[in-house]
Parts: sequence; structure tokens; C-alpha cells
Amino acid sequence: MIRVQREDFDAGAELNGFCAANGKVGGVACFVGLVRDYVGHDPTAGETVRAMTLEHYPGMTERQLAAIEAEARGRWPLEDCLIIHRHGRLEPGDRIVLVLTASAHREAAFQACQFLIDWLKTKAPFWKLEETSDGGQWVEARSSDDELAARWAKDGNR
Amino acid sequence: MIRVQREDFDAGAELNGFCAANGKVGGVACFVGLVRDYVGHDPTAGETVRAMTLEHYPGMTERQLAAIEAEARGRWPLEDCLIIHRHGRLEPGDRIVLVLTASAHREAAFQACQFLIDWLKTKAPFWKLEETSDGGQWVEARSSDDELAARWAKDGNR
Amino acid sequence: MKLLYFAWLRSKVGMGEETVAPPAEVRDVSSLIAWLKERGPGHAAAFADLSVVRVAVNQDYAGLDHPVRAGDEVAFFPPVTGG
Amino acid sequence: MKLLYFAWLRSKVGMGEETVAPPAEVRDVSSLIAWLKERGPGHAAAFADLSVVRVAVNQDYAGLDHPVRAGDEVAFFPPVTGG
Repeated sequence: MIRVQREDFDAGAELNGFCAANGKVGGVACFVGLVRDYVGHDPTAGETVRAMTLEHYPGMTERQLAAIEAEARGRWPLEDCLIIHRHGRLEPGDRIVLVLTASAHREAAFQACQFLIDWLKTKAPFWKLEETSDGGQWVEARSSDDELAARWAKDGNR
Repeated sequence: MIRVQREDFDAGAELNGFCAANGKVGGVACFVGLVRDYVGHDPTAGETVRAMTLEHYPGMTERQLAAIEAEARGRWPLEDCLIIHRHGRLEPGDRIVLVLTASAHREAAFQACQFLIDWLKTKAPFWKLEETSDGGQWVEARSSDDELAARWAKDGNR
Repeated sequence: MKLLYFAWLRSKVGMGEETVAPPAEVRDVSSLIAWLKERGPGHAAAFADLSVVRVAVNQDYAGLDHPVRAGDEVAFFPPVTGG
Repeated sequence: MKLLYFAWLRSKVGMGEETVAPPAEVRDVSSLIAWLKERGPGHAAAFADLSVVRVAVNQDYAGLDHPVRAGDEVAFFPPVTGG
């Protein structure tokens, strides 16, 4: 299931609900992405982010997330899968994204969870605008994210 | 941090507390292991587990989990790490184990989380006794778990 | 044809959305971009470096050779940074 | 020397814990096991196949050649199945 929303989500409540719904399956893997409090990708660079705004492309976002979920379900024996991604203005420590996967095989749950977040970071149409003391700046895409996503193209199970 | 306990834990509350404590770091990976409702490792084999009892070796368990945590912290740039493992009698759907890792690099969080559960499954002194209609049977160790754990010996980053 | 611009492409073009009726020669993304660059300095600036521009036609990623026609929704945006 | 047995080793030996004072020839895990196998059919059954027995000396995993001495805590158990 996918949810694209402006509202916050309760990661713990989502995890508990997901475990209860898939409780007899074996394992649940989870990733929570949170707003960092520093500019860009280097925590030592010094500058502090006050907030960020996540812009998205309504319609295409849901379409891409649904396609990414379908791809994961085709590649791994998943009992269930949930992606929640927020948009709008967020402050450091706020939750951005939640990915949950359940499988009888923990390795499948982990791989699908990593695949989902890697693809989401490189294919879902979201853009981060960081607010700093200088104003706002668009975050640049990272080549490391492309590399993490690319491994799934070469080999579905790594 | 490690906790070995008979009592249940609230996976969602642990996740939320962990995110709040490490909220500005970037990413939190999590694994929840749950009691399956079928005997052994094959869900289609037919027989149903009514409950299981997890025996452990008090003292050595804590010692091994602390060593596993220290190893993970040495291998990956983790902000924080939490392992909770239960013992005693558990029913299908009950929570057995929780692993939480926080890192500025999501790949480090994922790898450390997988490493922790793989090592925990092959090095922490716990033994599962499944209750079935025939009585009880000790679960046999899986070679697949040994293989998953072995990959970390060869290459810390896979 | 409905055009959408996101993130810094929106800032450069100066709007998030516009409806255009390109001439018949505009048959693919590439020729659409060439035509758009003539519409003003904002458009020209937005499309100055195509290596940092991604395109979606009807909400699916598309290459420069992807056909476009009347009624399509064509979106331009930088590489994504969600998650 | 304190001995601990877990899981099916405990069932076979018939107890979870015992305190023993092996003779001086018992210097390592291997000779301890050989000595224990003589103590009765339960012990003999528990140690019949060492490929499925793991050993810890003072709460650390140990091989068959690991030394043991008076005062040690030596535990015997099957391959672990937690997590």
C-alpha cells in the first residue's frame, strides 16, 4: 500500500499495525527517513537547516510509488508492503518516509525494504528545498543514491 | 544498548523513542522478528505451532549480545543501536526480537541491522522449543542462517 | 498540451504550469524543448543544461526522443531528491 | 567445575546443571567430554554426536582443545536458534 500525504504519520503505530496484520509471517523490516539538521549531506559542513519543503508531482508520485511497490512484490516473496511519503514543509527530526516490508524470509524483507527506499530516492518525483540562513536552496541529487539504485538493475538479489 | 527480557516489548514505542533520540541523523532501520504459526521453516508443511518456549543462557546471552553490538558499532558509523530479545513462552504473532540502528548513511543502518540479526541468530545462546499437537520439539539450526552470517566474516561491507 | 515545471525549473521558467499549442513540427520531447527555449530567457535558462533535466510524458519518465502530441501532460524537473 | 546443559542436551543428560571435580587428566574440553561420557547413558547420549554440540567456557564459545580448569563454568548446548 502507498500513501502520499502532507500530514505527519506515527511510525511506531504504523509498525505495530503492520506487525499485527502480518504477525505470523516471521519478519518485518522497516526504514524511517528523518529530516537532517544540516545542509546537504555532510554533517560537519557547519550550516544548519531550519526546515525543508518537499515539493512533489501529484499524480505521478502515486503512479511511481505504485509501480515501485509492484516491482518489489514481483521480485521478493512479500506478505505485505507499505510506503508512506510526506510532502510539504518539514523541520529537522520530522519523519519524511516510512517503508515497511513483511516476509517469511528476513533476507527478502530486508532486500525489498532497501530496494524500495533506493528506488524511491531515485524515481519518485519529490524535490527537497532546504531553508537556511541564506534563504532556500534545492538539494542536489546524489550520485551515491544512483549507485545504490543501480545495483537492483543488474541483479535482483544483488 | 541491549535488553534480554521475558516481558513483551512495544516495537512501535521503541521505534518512536529511538527516532526521537536520533531524529536528526537521517535514517533508522529496524527489524522485528515474530513467532511463526507453523512448524519449522516451511509454511506449507501443514503443522501448526501453538506456542514456543525460548530458552537462553543467562549471562552468556548478555555477553554475546554486547559483543555483537560492539562489533557492529566498530564496523559501521552508527549513531545508535538497540537490540531487544525475549525469552520464555511465546505464542504465534508475539514479538521475539527487535533490532534498531540509526545512521547518517541509510546503507550503514541497513547493513548493521542485517549484520546484528544474522549474528544474533547464529551466536546468541537462545534455543526454540516448539509446542505442537505431538508435544514439543527443539527447532534445528538452519544452514541458511549460517550462510547469511558467514558473509559478514568474509567482507565487512559485503 | 499541458506543461508542468518543478523545483528550480519552475523558478527559472517563472511558472509551475502552462498550456501551449506547439506547431506541427514539434513531435517529440527534443523538438518541444527546442521550441520552448525560444519562448523567452526563463525557458532558455531552464533548459540550458539538459543533463540536469528529467522529463515525464503523461506521468511516466520519457527520453528526449519520446513522442509528444496535443493533449499530453509533459513535465520537466531536476533529478529527484525525495526519501 | 560447574557444568551447564541447554535445550536437548539438558533433556538427555537429565539435568541443567551439575558441579563436578574431574581428575587431573581432564585438561581441555575434549578430555572433559570423554570423561563425562563415562558418567552414564544420559551423558553418553548427549555427547554421541559432537557435530551438533557447541561449547562455551566461562560464557565464551570454545573449541574442543580449549583448556578447562577447576572453577570454570563450562556449558554444552546445540547450535543456537534465537532471533
